[in-house]
Amino acid sequence: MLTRLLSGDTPRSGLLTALLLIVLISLAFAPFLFPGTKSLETAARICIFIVLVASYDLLLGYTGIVSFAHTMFFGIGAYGTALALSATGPTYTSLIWGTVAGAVVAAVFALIIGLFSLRVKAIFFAMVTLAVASAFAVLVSQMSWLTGGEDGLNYRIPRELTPAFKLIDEKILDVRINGKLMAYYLVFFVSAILFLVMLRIVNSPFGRTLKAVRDNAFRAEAIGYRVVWYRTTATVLSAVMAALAGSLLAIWLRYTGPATTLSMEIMIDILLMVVIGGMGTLYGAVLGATLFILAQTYLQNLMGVAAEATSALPFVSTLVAPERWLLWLGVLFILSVYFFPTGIVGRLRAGRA
Amino acid sequence: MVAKEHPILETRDLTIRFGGHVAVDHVSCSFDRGTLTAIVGPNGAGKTTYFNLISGQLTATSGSVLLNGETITRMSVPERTDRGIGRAFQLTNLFPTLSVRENVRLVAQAKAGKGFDLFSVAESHVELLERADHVLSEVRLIDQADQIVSALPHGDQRKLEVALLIALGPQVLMFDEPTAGMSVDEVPVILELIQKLKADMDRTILLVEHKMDVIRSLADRIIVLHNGELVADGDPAEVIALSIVQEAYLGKAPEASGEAA
Amino acid sequence: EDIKIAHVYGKTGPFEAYAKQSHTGLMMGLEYATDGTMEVDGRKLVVIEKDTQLKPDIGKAALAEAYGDDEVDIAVGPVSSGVALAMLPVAEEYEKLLIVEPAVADSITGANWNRYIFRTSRNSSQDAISNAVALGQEGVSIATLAQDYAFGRDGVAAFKEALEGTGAKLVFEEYAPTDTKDFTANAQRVFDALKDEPGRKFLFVIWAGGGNPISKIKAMEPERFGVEIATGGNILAAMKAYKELPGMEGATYYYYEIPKNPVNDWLVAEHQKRFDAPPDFFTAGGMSAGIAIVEAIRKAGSTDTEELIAAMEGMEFETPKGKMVFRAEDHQALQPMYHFKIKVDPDVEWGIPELVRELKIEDMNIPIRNQ
Amino acid sequence: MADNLLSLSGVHTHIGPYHILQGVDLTVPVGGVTVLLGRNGAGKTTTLRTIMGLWTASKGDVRFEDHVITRLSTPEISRRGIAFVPEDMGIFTDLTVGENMLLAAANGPIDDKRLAWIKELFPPIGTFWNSSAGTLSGGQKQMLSVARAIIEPRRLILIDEPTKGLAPAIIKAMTDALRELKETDTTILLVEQNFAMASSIGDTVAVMDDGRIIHSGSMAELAGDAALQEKLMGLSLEAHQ
Amino acid sequence: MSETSIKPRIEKVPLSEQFFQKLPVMLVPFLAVAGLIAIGNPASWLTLTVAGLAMGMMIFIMASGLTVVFGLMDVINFGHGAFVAVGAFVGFTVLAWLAGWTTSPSVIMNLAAVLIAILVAMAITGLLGLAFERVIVMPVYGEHLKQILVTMGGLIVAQQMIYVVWGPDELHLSRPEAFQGSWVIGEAAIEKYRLVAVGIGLALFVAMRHILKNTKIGLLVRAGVENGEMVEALGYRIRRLFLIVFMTGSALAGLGGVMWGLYQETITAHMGSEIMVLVFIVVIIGGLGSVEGCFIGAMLVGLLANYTAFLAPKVALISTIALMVAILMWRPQGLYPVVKAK
Ligand SMILES: Nc1ncnc2c1ncn2[C@@H]1O[C@H](COP(=O)(O)OP(=O)(O)OP(=O)(O)O)[C@@H](O)[C@H]1O
Ligand SMILES: Nc1ncnc2c1ncn2[C@@H]1O[C@H](COP(=O)(O)OP(=O)(O)OP(=O)(O)O)[C@@H](O)[C@H]1O
Ligand SMILES: [Mg+2]
Ligand SMILES: [Mg+2]
Repeated sequence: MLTRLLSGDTPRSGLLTALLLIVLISLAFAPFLFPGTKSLETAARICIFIVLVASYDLLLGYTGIVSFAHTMFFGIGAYGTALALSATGPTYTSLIWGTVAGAVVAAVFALIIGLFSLRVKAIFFAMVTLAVASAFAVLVSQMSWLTGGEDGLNYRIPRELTPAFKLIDEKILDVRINGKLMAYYLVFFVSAILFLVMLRIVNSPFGRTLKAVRDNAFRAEAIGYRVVWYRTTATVLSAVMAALAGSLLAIWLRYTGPATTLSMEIMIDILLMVVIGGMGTLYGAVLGATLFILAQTYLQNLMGVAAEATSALPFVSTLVAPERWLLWLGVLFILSVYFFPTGIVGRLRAGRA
Repeated sequence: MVAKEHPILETRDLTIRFGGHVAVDHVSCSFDRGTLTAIVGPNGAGKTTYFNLISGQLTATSGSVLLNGETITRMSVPERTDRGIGRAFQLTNLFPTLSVRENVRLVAQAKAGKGFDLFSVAESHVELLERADHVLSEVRLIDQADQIVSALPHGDQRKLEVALLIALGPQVLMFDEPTAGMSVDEVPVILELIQKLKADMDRTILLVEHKMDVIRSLADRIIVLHNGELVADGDPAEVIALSIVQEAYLGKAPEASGEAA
Repeated sequence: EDIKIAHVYGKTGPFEAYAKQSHTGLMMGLEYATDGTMEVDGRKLVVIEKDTQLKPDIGKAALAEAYGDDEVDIAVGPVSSGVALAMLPVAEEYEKLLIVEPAVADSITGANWNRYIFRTSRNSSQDAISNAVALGQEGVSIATLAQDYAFGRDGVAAFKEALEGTGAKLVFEEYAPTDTKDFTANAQRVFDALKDEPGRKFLFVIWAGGGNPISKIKAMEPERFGVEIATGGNILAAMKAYKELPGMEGATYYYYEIPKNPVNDWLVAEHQKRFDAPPDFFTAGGMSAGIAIVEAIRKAGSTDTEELIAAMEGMEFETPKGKMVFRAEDHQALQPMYHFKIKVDPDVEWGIPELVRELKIEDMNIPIRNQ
Repeated sequence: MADNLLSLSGVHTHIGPYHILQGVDLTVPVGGVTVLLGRNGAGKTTTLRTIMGLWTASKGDVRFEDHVITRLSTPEISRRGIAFVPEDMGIFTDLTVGENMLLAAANGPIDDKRLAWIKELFPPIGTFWNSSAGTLSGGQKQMLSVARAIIEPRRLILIDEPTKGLAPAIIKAMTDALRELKETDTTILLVEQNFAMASSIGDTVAVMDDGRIIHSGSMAELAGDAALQEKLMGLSLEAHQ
Repeated sequence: MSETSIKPRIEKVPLSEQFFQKLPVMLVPFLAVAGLIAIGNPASWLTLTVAGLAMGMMIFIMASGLTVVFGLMDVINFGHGAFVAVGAFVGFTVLAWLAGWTTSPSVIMNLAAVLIAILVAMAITGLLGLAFERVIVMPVYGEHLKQILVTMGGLIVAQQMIYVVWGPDELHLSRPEAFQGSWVIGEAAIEKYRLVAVGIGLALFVAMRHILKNTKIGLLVRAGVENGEMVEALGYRIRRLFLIVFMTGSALAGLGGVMWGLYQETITAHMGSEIMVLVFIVVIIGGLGSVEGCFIGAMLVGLLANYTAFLAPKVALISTIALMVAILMWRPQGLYPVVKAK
């Protein structure tokens, strides 16, 4: 049963299984295990990014396509939901049609871009998507009458998903059972389902073919696979998944703007999460996203402590000042690529042998 | 049946030009079902290019390729594969990070047309796995089935090339120097496989080889390419005896002929 | 019990410099207003800092964390308007006050406003209107150049509105993408539009952040067509570029030598003493916010949100810019602005905005946009 | 021994965790052709790469002209006058044939006389001088690889299976070329599967198996001794299965 | 000697095809003429054209280092933008020291100051390139994805170090006296500084072309990327060569940084990464590794941006990307690919 749920793709390493279980349990019971707004924010972010990163891995790890336009799809999904909610009010109908519309638009865009990849080489494709994504971001910021421009959109979501809605009056385990909690579990369960769907896709005959295309597209053609269609389908699937993740973010944040969805920075974060976790395995997305977001959220706090401890040393203390957390994130970038060349999952699985 | 009237494969005035260089020059030739034709010729004569034109890696400048009487000249590689053309490559060309079994399974999957099956688990298609294992035992690679291809010795990789072709089960099989770079003791294994293919199935085989003893033992017919042109075609013994083959290919004639262009 | 204040602002990211000023100002404002005790009514003031990283989602989470986990009484911030807009609903949700400083977007106290929002910084309209008042005279022709996004377009719209009735004529609006590197084409279009106009001709530039076009347009010698460049004030570092523009006119929000009042005197002296540099734009803003908080708590006599709102609506308080008033309708702090003209002094690193005229609160008709 | 240009004594080479060469002793006399035989995976290529410094021996010494070169870097080894024709041909496919040749002449401009000789040996070199080397046929690439190694006079040439994929006529041409080189005071260490070719040009021979030299001696002796051939080949066949 | 003759049939390549090969060179004049027709007013056209060409030159200077490193060494260096920024900061620091020279009315003194600033900036960014290559890039040769990540990491670290060294404020510096203002010809204004940029850009172009055409360096680097072992076996020290090329690329970024900084007059730690997308586009339009292509691409981008910004400002935003897409549809490898894209 469990293996069927995982599409037969078990973690294949004791430590990995343990880590994944810890992540799963922590996320499933996050509101109760780690009470507080910040930790709930972090947990929701992790859920959403697991889906986003996994959808990117579908493209990068399984199909071997480097694209910088993934945040564009993420953004399209988020804006779809956001626009529907702000235009037609906080109803479930608008939430759903906004989400669907976002996914459809993302699919159409992905189809066009995917077909373009027919013409150019991988590295050019990467650069083209980079340019397209940056143009898209500018476009969004210019069409402020629709998108709110740089300022983004603030909107309401159905009342049952907001803190104002109290499900029951008493607290359970000292936690308020309110709409926020509902919203979190919506994010959690949808993310879990999307993840399982992707796990199924990568273990399907289609997913296997993607790996073959990645390994040797030339030969894949010669045994009868129409490579372009596989690549394009993978691009579209991955875009739709990213768009759905975007919709989740839009619902969770009740805000959508370029900085939360379209920025190059997020794109790089996604890349790093995939690589840290391990490309070509969706479990890598889980670990990569979890670790990275934890680091991103708590590194600054940590550095605050370090800065105080070293305040006597003039140069060192400026280097570890919380303002310089990006510096250390950059260092982390470099180090993680060195130390996890095959990602955490690769390392754990190799360690098993 | 209409198909019976046609040779299984035919090329008519097949030509390809790279810049100004005519690599295959108006080659017209047809191949019958159940035959093994050896293609010989000096290095750079256009043998691999001819294969590429038939299987679709290259598209002809002019001329046409017909399979069972149907023109396939402008078709893409997968389309031709679907219609029954399969080939092995001169330089080994596999899926290096996948296992041996997965390599063959992918071919079986392609043949079964299941590539776009998105929501079933690949491992649940038992028939594909069985097919893969069957082919692997045929080529005596079943013991290495779980190895990753890139870790496989050279000879076994060549065998796997052949295995992929068998799993694909095309009407036309093309081998490009299957024994190149293989030590003396490995050669017979491959030859035996090709022999078996020829005997077991009613297939058409095209074979590029430089080793004359191999050709003698396998071929029903030899065609000779030279500077992209088809210069000889016929019974092995006769063709080998031709002076152009002796001179330009085997280098047997005493006097030197001409210098570089 | 301590009074907890959260300063939620973009400590890291491209606006790091603004952020530093803002924080220094806030702390100095609290210090000034409490005479250095950092206590109000016997309760200690504790300031918690949170970084938005200039990202709206993180800003939102940080504010929620401040209200929810740290249980602060009042929050101040942020630098960027986009982040501010995302933060507004959080204040409403937690029913706690947010004093916006120094984000400028009109919609913060306009369309997206809620009753928990106050703002000490000026808004875009105040900027635009003060400039319109400074430049607008009978017989003047003006073209605008602004960034092609909401901030630029709103700014021009407000400027245009304010220009009506001054007798000046807005002849051309040019918009350039925010990441424009080469302004030759834009300048050429502006020159083509202005060159045949009679009278004094201004090109008014509204540009926020980097990539400022002024010096590039100046290099094309607009004098040829009798075109003068005008723009608002800026932080000191950016006003170094004004050294090339002696005589340029415009209206600014703050320059440390302009306001004459005890608060500013203290700020300039203390800042010079502590940091060996004069206070800047956002230092003044931060200080205003600090003073506003202390005054409000004193006036309300508690940190209860409703009491604070009641106390602050219409509240007048002294800042480095003189008297400010929280307008009851939209909680925007009305404040004076300064019409300046650039003077160049070789010993000063930047172009010095010399006061031409103080634009008093009553000189400017700032529209209320939250209805 | 002064008349040995190259000698390996007790060379061990590891690739990652694998112990590939397990004590190779090999001598290459000055001025002749030494042929290295052995089944697939015996370690022939690894031996050549170890000499060239592309793998580093973990134990034992490689001597060249009485200098120990075991730990020198590849460029340094090359500059001592050793050329290398790798198993995979090592063609620069992005470059033209001419550019490939130009790079091979590391010590100055190409000597026209020598180039003319090479073009005569391998006509495609001339014909396709300005074509991208990646588009050459398999055999043409092999010719280019050998041509690069002989564009400048060298003391020693290491050649790894130069005849694979070559038409019989070209194999003959190649054999002749190697013979001619031998005349010009160039020593050759040749790895070959084609025993007919190897025996026609080799002076001395060494047979490898499992990372060791299992036989060495003169080529004439091996060529003439069917029993010995049988023994060596049989051994390798057995070892293979 | 040989007993075989291989005389492949070589036919003449049709003239139309040959013309097609040469076509890209014609694009720039073609675009300029099209611009003149569309704009109509010659004075406006001249102003825009010179400005566009100069902009193109500055982009070319910044892109040249990238195309060498990216095209020849197959290293995608996202850190290039950081070198541009560092170059600008170093250059500004030097110019600030030489304030006496830059404010002097003597053209010679002005030039000397700028030259010194450029040299110091190039030296520093070159050294930075050395560290970058050794520490960050070397372990990931041949792995694009990891290159993107580590160089992106390097970019962040370098930008943050600019904050540590120069503080978070943007830096402002006026151009030396001699380079301020414009020459006015009729109604057209030609900025002096832009002409300087054109001069430096042209000189760089000629020098690079010369080096790459007349020495083995370009060939060696390309060969080394494909098969480093073989290049070593031919006797070349490829590691050292890579290092030198990388340092040169970084130094060129430093040069670009000073030029760009003097154009912008206000510099920030992010200035380099902001312009990187444009620089990448130029490199791609030109074809990997091609100095000529990069040069033509940069001029096309510069001109087109100015023309469209004048004629139809709304379109300006996407004009560059449209140009790139159009060129890639026409020539999937860029105008003059030296290196095949993988
Ligand atoms: N893509 C290409 N571009 C340009 N020329 C090519 C291309 N492919 C092949 N050629 C040329 O066509 C000719 C024929 O090459 P081909 O590979 O068909 O020879 P071959 O007969 O298979 O030789 P070999 O026995 O050496 O493998 C060669 O001269 C080669 O340079
Ligand atoms: N890079 C490598 N990593 C791991 N093992 C290797 C590597 N290269 C070679 N080997 C192993 O070393 C052994 C010797 O290989 P080598 O290539 O030297 O054989 P060879 O005698 O040249 O064979 P062939 O005739 O097939 O070329 C083989 O078992 C091979 O699998
Ligand atoms: Mg061939
Ligand atoms: Mg070998």
